[in-house]
Amino acid sequence: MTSRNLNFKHRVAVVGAGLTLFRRRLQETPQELAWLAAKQALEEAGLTLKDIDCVVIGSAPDAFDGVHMKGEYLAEGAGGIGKPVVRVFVGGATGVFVPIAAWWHVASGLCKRVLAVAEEKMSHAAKPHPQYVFRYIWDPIVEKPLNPNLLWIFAMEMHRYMYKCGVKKEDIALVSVKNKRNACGHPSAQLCDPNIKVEDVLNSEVLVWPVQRLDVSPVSDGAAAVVLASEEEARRITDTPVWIKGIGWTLDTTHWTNRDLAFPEYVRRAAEMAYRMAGIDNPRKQIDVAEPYDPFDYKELHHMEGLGLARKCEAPILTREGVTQRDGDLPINPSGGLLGVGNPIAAAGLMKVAEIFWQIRGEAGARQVKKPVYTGLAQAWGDLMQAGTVVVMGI
Amino acid sequence: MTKPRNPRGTPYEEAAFPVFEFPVVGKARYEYTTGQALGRFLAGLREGKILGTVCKKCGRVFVPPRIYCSYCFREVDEWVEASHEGTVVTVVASYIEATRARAAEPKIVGVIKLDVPGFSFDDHFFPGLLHYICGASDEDVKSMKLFGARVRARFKPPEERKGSITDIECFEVVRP
Amino acid sequence: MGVGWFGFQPEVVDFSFREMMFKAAQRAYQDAGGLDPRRDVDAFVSCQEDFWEGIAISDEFAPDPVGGAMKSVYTVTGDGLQCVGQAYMMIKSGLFDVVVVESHGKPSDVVTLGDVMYMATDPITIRPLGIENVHALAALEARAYMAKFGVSEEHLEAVVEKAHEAGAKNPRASYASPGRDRGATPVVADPLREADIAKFVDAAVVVVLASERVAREFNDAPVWVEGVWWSTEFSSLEFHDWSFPLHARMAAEGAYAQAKIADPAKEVGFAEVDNRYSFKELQHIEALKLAPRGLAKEYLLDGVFSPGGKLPVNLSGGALAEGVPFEVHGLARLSYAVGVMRGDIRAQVDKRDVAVVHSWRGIPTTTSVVAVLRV
Amino acid sequence: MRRVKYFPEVMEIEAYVYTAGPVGTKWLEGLREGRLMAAYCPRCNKLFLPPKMYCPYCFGEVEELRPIEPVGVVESYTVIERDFNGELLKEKRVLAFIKFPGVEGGLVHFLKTDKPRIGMKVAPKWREKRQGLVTDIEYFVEA
Repeated sequence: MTSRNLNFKHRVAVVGAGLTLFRRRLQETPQELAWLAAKQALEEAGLTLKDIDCVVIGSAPDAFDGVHMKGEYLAEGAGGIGKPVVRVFVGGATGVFVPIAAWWHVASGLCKRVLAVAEEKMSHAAKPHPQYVFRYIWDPIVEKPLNPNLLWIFAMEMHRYMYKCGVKKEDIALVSVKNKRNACGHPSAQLCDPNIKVEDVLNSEVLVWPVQRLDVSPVSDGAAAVVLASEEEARRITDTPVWIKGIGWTLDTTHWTNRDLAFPEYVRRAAEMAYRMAGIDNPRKQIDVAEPYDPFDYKELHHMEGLGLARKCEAPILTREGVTQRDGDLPINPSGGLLGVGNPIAAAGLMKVAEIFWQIRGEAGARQVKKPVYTGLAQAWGDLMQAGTVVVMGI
Repeated sequence: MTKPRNPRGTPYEEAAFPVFEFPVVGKARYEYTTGQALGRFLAGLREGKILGTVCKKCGRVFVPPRIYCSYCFREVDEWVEASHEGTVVTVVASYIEATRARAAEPKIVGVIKLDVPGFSFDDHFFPGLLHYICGASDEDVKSMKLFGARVRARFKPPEERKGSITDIECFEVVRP
Repeated sequence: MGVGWFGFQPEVVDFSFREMMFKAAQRAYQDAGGLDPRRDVDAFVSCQEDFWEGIAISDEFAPDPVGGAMKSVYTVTGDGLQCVGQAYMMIKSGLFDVVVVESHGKPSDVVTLGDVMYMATDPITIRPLGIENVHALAALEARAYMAKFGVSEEHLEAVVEKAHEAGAKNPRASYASPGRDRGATPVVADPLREADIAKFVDAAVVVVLASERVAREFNDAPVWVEGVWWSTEFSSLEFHDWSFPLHARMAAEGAYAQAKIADPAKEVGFAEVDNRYSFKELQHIEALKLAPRGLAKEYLLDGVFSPGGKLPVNLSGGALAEGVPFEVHGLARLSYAVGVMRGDIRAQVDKRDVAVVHSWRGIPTTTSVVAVLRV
Repeated sequence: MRRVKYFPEVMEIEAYVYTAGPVGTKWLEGLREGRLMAAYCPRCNKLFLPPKMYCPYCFGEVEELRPIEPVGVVESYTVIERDFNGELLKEKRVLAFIKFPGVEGGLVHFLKTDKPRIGMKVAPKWREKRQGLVTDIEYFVEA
């Protein structure tokens, strides 16, 4: 897309964000969770629903909430009452895709103020276990008859990565430890543990080797929301808008058994698209803080490499050296990520966007990273290890 | 000032109040049309063959097969029979079932890069299947000994095959 | 810029949904002037729903059949026309020049379609009732509309008759049976009889949209999307207007405003609207301001909306004749309109330069999309 | 070699367990006690059904439920004769949308009557054993 016109009609800013608690089970209906997050985002932006032109919803499989056409069902709680509403979907990568779709709602000039909401209520799929729902993400003809557990594919990717890069489980566990400790500063967090140690991760229940229980993010209910606005509107709403500088996403082939899993090429392509738009040529230097998707601890490392924040096989070394801590040179997942805050799928991705928003505004409180933040990045990942979504934000 | 300020939600452990339980057994049943490519692939399995398709433009071989080349966006040119042998590219040991219950015994599963006579493949794109690996233990997974191991498809006896990926019982290790 | 379709048969036996997508995409790229999706397309949008597919996270299967592997592909869980709306915005943003919209539906693969549709209702207030037939919710709307505006079964008969007559000339209208006697079909949920309810059909449609600059490079006779807008009224049926589809009205107002159409009844040459229930055609005609509220029934009997009439509606026969291919429906309406506008389809219509197309997502949704096309 | 044309699958779990949220739960508890209530939004000064913790008209928070007169008016109805697959039902069923005076929204529920009509006044027939579901009202009957 080198020939593209990068002088967009409208710059787009984030002007407010909101979250619910992330918990294993929440009593609120999916509509009400969406409302809680949307309401908080509107309040933070100093707006009411009347000010909103368009609504973008993100939610992962309908099979969790147990409602077919979940976007239609959620619309009301997300503020989609007599408004244009669209629900976008790229599996686990949906959370970060929501602001991407919201971006063109504004950049096209068709909407001025957009409410972007992501929700997931996994606890509805209670019997036998929410994890069972993931059985239906496999190819129904050539894979599902083998009765797979979702963790298989991730374990396969993790193991391939360990094999190709010579990474030890101890090094990967450091990510889980960091994120679960970071989460203690997050008011929404489901799994804060200030005292967790590498041994705890290594001694936790083995699920699908090499994945153990503390390598994985939990099952969660929750919602997140952000408000986006055109430049003119953003300046009217706030003195400190945070600009969306770059968007990018890529889907690799469906056929994951046909490709190498050691490196997330789809994340690299997505990042390249976003970097080109944002004018970033050296992400390691130009990105001050990042929230790569961490449903598994190895995924944070994997994605850092895909995003060009580390060279291939280098992320574990940076982690061991403390570079990715909140006070490090490249803070990664200061929110606590999915491993710490929780993983209501789409909502978790949008939580990362909210985190970057608050980090850039200096509003992350106990979670604020030590170095000054001008530019940040949020990324999510999904489908059959094939989707990468990236948003670059800055002042 | 830490954002988010007072995020809300009402956590609960056990539902002690009115809830609606909606059984979904049998409510979402499907009969997938297998189509040209997988229809023939499944029929091949029934006959003890692993079939794939070839795009002559880029030289890729697709197992599982499709009628189009994912990379050149054109119809594939021909069918090809893959060897029953292949190489393990990644492998894991599953201690849980799909339901999240503990499994009685660990299951070894992996991705097998298949040999196709007359073609050679690198690590980036190859005909490959997800399947069980037999003749190996979870220790062989943990030691990474199985990476690169040679395996061969063990088919069920012809009368038990029904045109399903499970017509192959597993891929058996022939040379670690 | 290009349109391709495949299927429109009650049951496509020989091809999987992925193969149908591929076939439709091939035709669309050909139609667009020999487009190479691997080189010329910036992004792909697929409109589908998980429970229609029987696959959770069904967007996994979107990229390969349309040439989108390792490119920017995503899914909208909505009607195909909503994808057109997204593509329109993407192109307007300046970041994308060529966006491909895809939708496929294979209702014949779903064994328990009624149960699946019922799963879209509210789990607290409606689901526990165990309503035997989800079409009953449409019947509630039908009666509310008919009682309020004095619409009688005679009008529904006229809609059904017109759909089958028109559909007889549409080769992909598998269900068209001219002379079908609505009164002879059984009552399902009164006032709806079997003939008032569209059947389902397997289909895939792919549409290529491009910026003006690129469209002119590939194609000398593109059809322009002048406006496209969508709207959701309420999620809860209890709050929505049972007698009139306000969502369609809001969507139409948005689309007309973009297309600078002040008097649709005068400016629009013909329309393709959702008629998955016969009464819906009348409602949607009124919502789209092609007739004043409550008067569509009279215009209908006067032949205004018939082929060759002053403002033909559903020259294709609509969903009653073609069937409902899930989320493909809006693209089915669009592709037919494009065919008529380009002259590929010979239809009895005088004014082919401006068309309006509409889709609704069916029970129990309150979402409509409207697009205005011009040549 | 004959192609395999179909592959059967079910997409199912054992059961979904839905919760009704803080306001909805109170409402269902009311039903269990044989009481019909509506949510009250203090900003709009509106009662509405079904209840939610947000007001669908002003998007503000809703905490209060108020009892309403359990006499509704049929706004629309249908007599269901066949199921989704076209099979005749053993017994025709009347489904209605019922509004309550002074309350926005309403309820979709069954009616027990041979002569349904729009504008008909109806009242709930409560079940003996109630568990906190909309089906604690077995159906509505002419009031």
